[in-house]
Amino acid sequence: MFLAGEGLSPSAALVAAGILLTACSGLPGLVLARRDGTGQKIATLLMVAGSGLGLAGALNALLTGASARYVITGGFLVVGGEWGVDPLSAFFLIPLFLLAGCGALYGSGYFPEAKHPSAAPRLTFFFGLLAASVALVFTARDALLFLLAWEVMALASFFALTTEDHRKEVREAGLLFLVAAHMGTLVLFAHFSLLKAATSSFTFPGAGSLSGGTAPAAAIFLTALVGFGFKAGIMPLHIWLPSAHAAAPSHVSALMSGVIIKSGIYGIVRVTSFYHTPPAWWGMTLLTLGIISAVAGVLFAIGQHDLKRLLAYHSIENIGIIAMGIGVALIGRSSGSLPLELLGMGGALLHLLNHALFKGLLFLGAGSVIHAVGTREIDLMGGVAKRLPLTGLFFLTGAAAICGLPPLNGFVSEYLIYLGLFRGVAGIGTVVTSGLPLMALAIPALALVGGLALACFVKAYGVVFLGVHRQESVTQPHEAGLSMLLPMGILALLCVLIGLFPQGGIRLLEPAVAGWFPVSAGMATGVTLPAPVGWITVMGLLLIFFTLAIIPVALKKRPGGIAGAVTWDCGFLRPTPRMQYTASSFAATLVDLFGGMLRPRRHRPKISGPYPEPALFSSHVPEVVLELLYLPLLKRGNELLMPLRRLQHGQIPLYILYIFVTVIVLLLLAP
Amino acid sequence: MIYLALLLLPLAGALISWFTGSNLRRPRLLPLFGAAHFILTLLAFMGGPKPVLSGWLALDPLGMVALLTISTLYLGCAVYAAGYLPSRRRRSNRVLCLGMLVCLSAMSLVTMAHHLGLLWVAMESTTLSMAPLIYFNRNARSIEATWKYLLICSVGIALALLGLFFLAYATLVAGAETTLLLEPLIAGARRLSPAWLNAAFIFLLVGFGTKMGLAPLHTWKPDAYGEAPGLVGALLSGGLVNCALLGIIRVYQICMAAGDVRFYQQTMIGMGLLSMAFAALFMLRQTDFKRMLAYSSVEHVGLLAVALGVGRGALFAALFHLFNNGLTKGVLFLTSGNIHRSYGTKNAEQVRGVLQRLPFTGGLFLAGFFAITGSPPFSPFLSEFGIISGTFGGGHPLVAALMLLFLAIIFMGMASTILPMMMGSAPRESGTVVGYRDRFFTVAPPLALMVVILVLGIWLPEPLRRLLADGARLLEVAP
Amino acid sequence: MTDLIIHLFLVLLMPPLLLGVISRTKALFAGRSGAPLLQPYYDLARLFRKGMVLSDTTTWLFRSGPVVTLATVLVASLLIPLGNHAAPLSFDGDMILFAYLFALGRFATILAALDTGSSFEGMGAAREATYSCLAEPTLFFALIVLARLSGSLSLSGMLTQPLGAVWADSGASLLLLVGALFIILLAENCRIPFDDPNTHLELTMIHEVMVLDQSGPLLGCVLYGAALKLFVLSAFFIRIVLPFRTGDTLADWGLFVVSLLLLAIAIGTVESVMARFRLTRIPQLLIGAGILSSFATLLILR
Amino acid sequence: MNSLMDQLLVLVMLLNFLGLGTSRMQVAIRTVAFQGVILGLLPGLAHTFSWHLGMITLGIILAKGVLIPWLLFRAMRRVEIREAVEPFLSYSATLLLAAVATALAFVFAAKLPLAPQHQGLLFVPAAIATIITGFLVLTTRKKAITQVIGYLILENGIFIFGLLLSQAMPVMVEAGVLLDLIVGIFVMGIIINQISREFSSIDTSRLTALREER
Repeated sequence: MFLAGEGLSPSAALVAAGILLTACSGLPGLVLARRDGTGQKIATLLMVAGSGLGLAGALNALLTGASARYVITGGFLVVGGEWGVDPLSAFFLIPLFLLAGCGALYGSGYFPEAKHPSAAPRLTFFFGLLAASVALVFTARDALLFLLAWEVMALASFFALTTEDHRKEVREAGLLFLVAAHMGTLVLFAHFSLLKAATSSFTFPGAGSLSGGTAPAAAIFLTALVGFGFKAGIMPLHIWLPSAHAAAPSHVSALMSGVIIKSGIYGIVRVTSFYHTPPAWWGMTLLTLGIISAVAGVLFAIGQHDLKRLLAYHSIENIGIIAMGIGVALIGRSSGSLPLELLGMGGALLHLLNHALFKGLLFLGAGSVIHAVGTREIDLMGGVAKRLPLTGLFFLTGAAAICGLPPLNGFVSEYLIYLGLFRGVAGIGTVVTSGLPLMALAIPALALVGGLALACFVKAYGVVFLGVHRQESVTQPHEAGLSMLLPMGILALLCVLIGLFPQGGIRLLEPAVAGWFPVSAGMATGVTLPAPVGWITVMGLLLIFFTLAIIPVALKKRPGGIAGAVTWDCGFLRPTPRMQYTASSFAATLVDLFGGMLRPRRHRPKISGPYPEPALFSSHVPEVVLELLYLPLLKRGNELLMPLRRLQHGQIPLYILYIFVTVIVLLLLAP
Repeated sequence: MIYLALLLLPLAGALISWFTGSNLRRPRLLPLFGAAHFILTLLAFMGGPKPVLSGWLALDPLGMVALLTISTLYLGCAVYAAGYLPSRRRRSNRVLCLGMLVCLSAMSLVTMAHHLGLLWVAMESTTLSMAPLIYFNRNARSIEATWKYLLICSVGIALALLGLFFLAYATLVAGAETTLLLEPLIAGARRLSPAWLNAAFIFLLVGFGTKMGLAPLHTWKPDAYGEAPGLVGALLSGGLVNCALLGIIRVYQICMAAGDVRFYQQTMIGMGLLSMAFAALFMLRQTDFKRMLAYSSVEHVGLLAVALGVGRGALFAALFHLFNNGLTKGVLFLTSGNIHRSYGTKNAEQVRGVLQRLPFTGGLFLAGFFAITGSPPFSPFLSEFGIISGTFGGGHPLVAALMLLFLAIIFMGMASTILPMMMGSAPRESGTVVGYRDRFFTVAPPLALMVVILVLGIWLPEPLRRLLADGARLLEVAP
Repeated sequence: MTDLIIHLFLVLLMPPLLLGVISRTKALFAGRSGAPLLQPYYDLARLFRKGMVLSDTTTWLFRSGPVVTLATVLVASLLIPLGNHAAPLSFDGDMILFAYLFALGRFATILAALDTGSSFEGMGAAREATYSCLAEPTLFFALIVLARLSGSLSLSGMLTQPLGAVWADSGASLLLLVGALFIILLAENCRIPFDDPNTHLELTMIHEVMVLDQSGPLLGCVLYGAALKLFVLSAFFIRIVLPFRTGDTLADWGLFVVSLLLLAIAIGTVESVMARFRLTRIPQLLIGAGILSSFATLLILR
Repeated sequence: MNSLMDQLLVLVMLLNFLGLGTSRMQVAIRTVAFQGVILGLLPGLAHTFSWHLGMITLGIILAKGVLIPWLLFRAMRRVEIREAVEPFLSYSATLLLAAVATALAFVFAAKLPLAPQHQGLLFVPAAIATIITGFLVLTTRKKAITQVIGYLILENGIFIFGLLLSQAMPVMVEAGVLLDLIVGIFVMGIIINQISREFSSIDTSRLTALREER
């Protein structure tokens, strides 16, 4: 295996070093003694170092805007491979290495080897392998290397997520994950085969080198949509996502939600970049799927009361928002509207980065809470912010950011997508020929999603962190250690920084967006997003200024002073913590309103007699698509096919008859 | 010279083992002769020997691929047997050792026979020498399995003989000198009577297909694979299957040279798809993990048949897959033997926590599962993907889509059987079951095979690539 | 410059007056003489002088709720054009920020409510979160219509365009929009028939029940913020309904003030003649508004 | 010469009916053995004498006429079970089928593109009829030994066709085929033995422990 061409460019070399270091980070831990945690320390160090190198490489590639491709020969994957770093890859590498480094650091505190001597080395190893394989996915330049990395990623995630396989739900989640991942891979087999048939090479074609209007192109796009959609978690292919995110250790969930599902988005972005004239229905399909995923994702999230499942459904929502952005960009490309392309793709990519930041932050925060409280059930928590003040603050930052609230990063990316949609609908500087009503629908849909996300996160934050603890716990919840707080702090800081000063993020974004454009379009020198992001800084600072200005007015010492008292109980006698509004009751109205889709299940106790026994009422929202669509379908199919299995009945004479009949049939068919 | 060595060395080993008295020492002969055979095979691979006996024996690239697969797999099985048989020392292994060595000789003969009559004789010998191996466990189920295997395969092979006669008759009708030598047949294929050639193709396909396990001729397969010891299953699925496939390939070579090839190609594709569909049908909700592996074998035989039918574009991958499938099946069957011994059951629902109780076996079985279902970084990925992309590229998108559908169903079936076996906590062992654990001899062979397919999954050495490419060229439609 | 000063002047001082006008209107309908028009100013002044009572359960979030809410509305007030006059700050896409600022305010208010751990305040928070997200799409449909009609991406551009001509052109669409927006205006500002700012039964309240535990200057912030929000949204609404311009700057300002007061009287009238809806009816009405506005959008997209 | 061969082939076909119609296994074994002897004689009639031919004739007669029947009788004796097992299809029905198949074989053979020197000979119809008879026995009978007999009839049918091209089959291969056949019957005999020991019966319709559930 040899790299052809001259030496590696600096960014490629850095990224390659990062991949190697992260891939090997868990190896020492597999052989070293387990009790003292040396292996994990080495692994964490290697991961942080590797991530740092990779991050440096990616930033370098983005700032210089240079791209490089290398051919690997000498019997590698039979026909050789191509590998390279271009701005588009580099942009995806940023959240990856960021979360990999933070996640590894967090993992050393969250899942210490000293406490889990047998499971931790395995987890550490696969976490490193996972990070490296995702990096390889982003940098592979031919189908075989890509699929190799893609499937190693799936296998590594499977092993990482089944770390605690003594629990039944973890095993089931693992199985579901693996099956869904493999379904996706099989569709990708078709995808890359078709692509090869179109280009007669496994190497990825250059941006804009194919024409989109043909039937093979449609097949390639659709297979990409399904194959990558499985990984991205686009509805209705998201079935594996909630349980997998809930079952995995928290830093793995963070990486999964932050980066791995983005590899599906990467695939879609990369594949669509090949085509210079996609038909309009491509963009409309993506936009539609995006709307469905976003709205349905957030609705399902509202119904959850398992903290991590709730976050998982929000990943589906955000993937939907990203898909909407890509849809806008594609519509822009097919109607020849540059601003739409720029704003759509820019918004999608920035939202992808942002989502990685705040969702990573939220999962890590959720991990700390679960670590401290010992349950994932929201309705049993409460008042956690008093015990874990810093975790609470970080989680709050993430929660506000994911709702798209200014002045945080989530707002910036949604703003770009909104701007693209508005420009398209209003016809400003652009003429969109088709998909106008769809785009007009997308705007209020996005607004609805924002409102629902807000409802969901005030519920989650309020019930978990505020109020009073709802159950007597054996152990006092305690604040997480430094190794867990530091990663959260970094992510929270980045959320604020990008929110207040989006220019920095946009500076990194623009080369990546340019990479999506056909080479012939002359975008190699870079693009400028038609969005006044400077104003966002101004408005953010203004908001902070006003807040700071009001504080002294509202809170200055006054003659009356500040008195403490119990919460106003409306004249109720002896209120108890159990009487607080729970997450389920908070969401009840919305869940009922959308009950046709969410299909909530209520477990009502039977109440009888004048003095009924204490009873428990509970409700939950199932994974509707899986439980009410796929599983019944599978069951039905299985029932239909079952009788055919009697063909294997054990009677030899009939088996010989099969042979005879086969001969006769073939003889009759012969020309 | 090397031909005779390859044939006679195992036979000599068979004789020696027959006259070795000790039940404990006898299995040690197996790795010895396996290794010798492997070394000879490597020598042959590097030497590229010329045909002998006026063309009756020759190792062309196709035969070489099969021989290489068989010899590598056999070495693994032999080492495994040396570790496995002593654990069952109360049962005489004399017949088993004899059968294994005779079978090795017969399989080698299949790979190098270029006279189709000789090929047939060798093929029937492999069938017969395998029978006592399947029967090793001596219980009602293994007797049933052996009987089905023997009768169905014998009938199949008899039909293949008829096919051979048809082939010879095709030359007779064409007015040429009747012969069953491969090279003259290929050279004169265009002049062969099409009707008789069609008939010959059908009977040979059904005949050897029965032995290979193409649906609906596969009926004996789950029974035999399920009841035979793991290492016999490995030899059946990696050795005999490849022999039978080679038999079909030989006929196919002639057919491809005959001009109008549509019927042959379509038949292969049809039978292949049918096999994959059957495998998918029976792998859903399969609770017996060894039978599941048998159906997986049916599936891969189907995959190979489709690849042959598709032709150019999928042929390289097909030959590569022949090799990969053989070795991967070896890993799966050998480790499944370990699981069977440790848990005392083949019912997957009673097997839990293999990774915990038998970490190496479990890991290898899991890796084998991933490999056989076409996951990178294992070499079957390259070959399966190659076949599928070749099918798409060869203008059969519908066929390829169906294949993907079957592969998807099969994955679902396999995963939902295998993953619960692997994960979780192992049940407490009852008093009757001996604490069977991973040992060097029962783990090293599958591990070695696994390493081979892992390395090939990333890096294909040039000589091997050339061999496969040369072989693929032999199977292309004559211009 | 004078426009800026007048803008700031109106934004800072006028909001409580609207509340005064509304309650005076209601009093008149009820046949009472009612509180003086400036009563809300007196209330605010008193609240800002008072001390505070804080629940022991609360954290800093409780105190920051009213502060942040007020700050967001203040920022939003800089983005809204008053009458015919462009806003002090305006840029492409400022309407998105405008909408999301209110969302931020809501976020802070709801969290402050949940911080108390009271089941009543939780109830109010849940209702607020539920109803406001249903109101969101209508506002954006309205923004689409305005953006498409004006060809502008900022609030100032949308609202200072010659809307009179637009009425002539796409009157049907605007009429639907006005209906929908009036519903939203009432819902967002917690007026009857959606919510009753003067009720005293905790179980039926939405907004007021969330601030039960607020007191002193913080309650002052809440009340002032609410009034300002009413002012800002009314300014948005009234500009569409009465898009008159005189050509003279000062006259335009006067026109704006008068029309705003007229709107306050209209709100007061509605509150006097209608009863409060049952809670379960509210989502239906909000969704109805959404459907109206979507028709409006459809009409102009033809 | 040709008429003698044809008469012998007719005899072979008649023997098919005997093998198919009898319920006694001794008769069936003897029928197959007799068929084998006739097959051994046929090459001698078709060609002028040579050592090659003599060896083949001798080999076939020894193998098919002596050794295999002996193996089968040995297996029978060891089993020593005289039970009546109803076939899947009644004897009369199978006989009828065989008659139809034989008739069809003649029709079919007339349409085949045979080499000129083979046209009009009974070899091909006899081969087809015998093969089909073999299949009929295999697919309708339940006893293990009868199934072996069916296999042998099938094999005989194939052999008849093989007589058309004895030049193509070198002695080595011919011998190999016979050897494989003998070993095969030998192994089958052993297995039949085990079946009767394990199941106290050689009724193979009881061998259905191995199948898919449901």
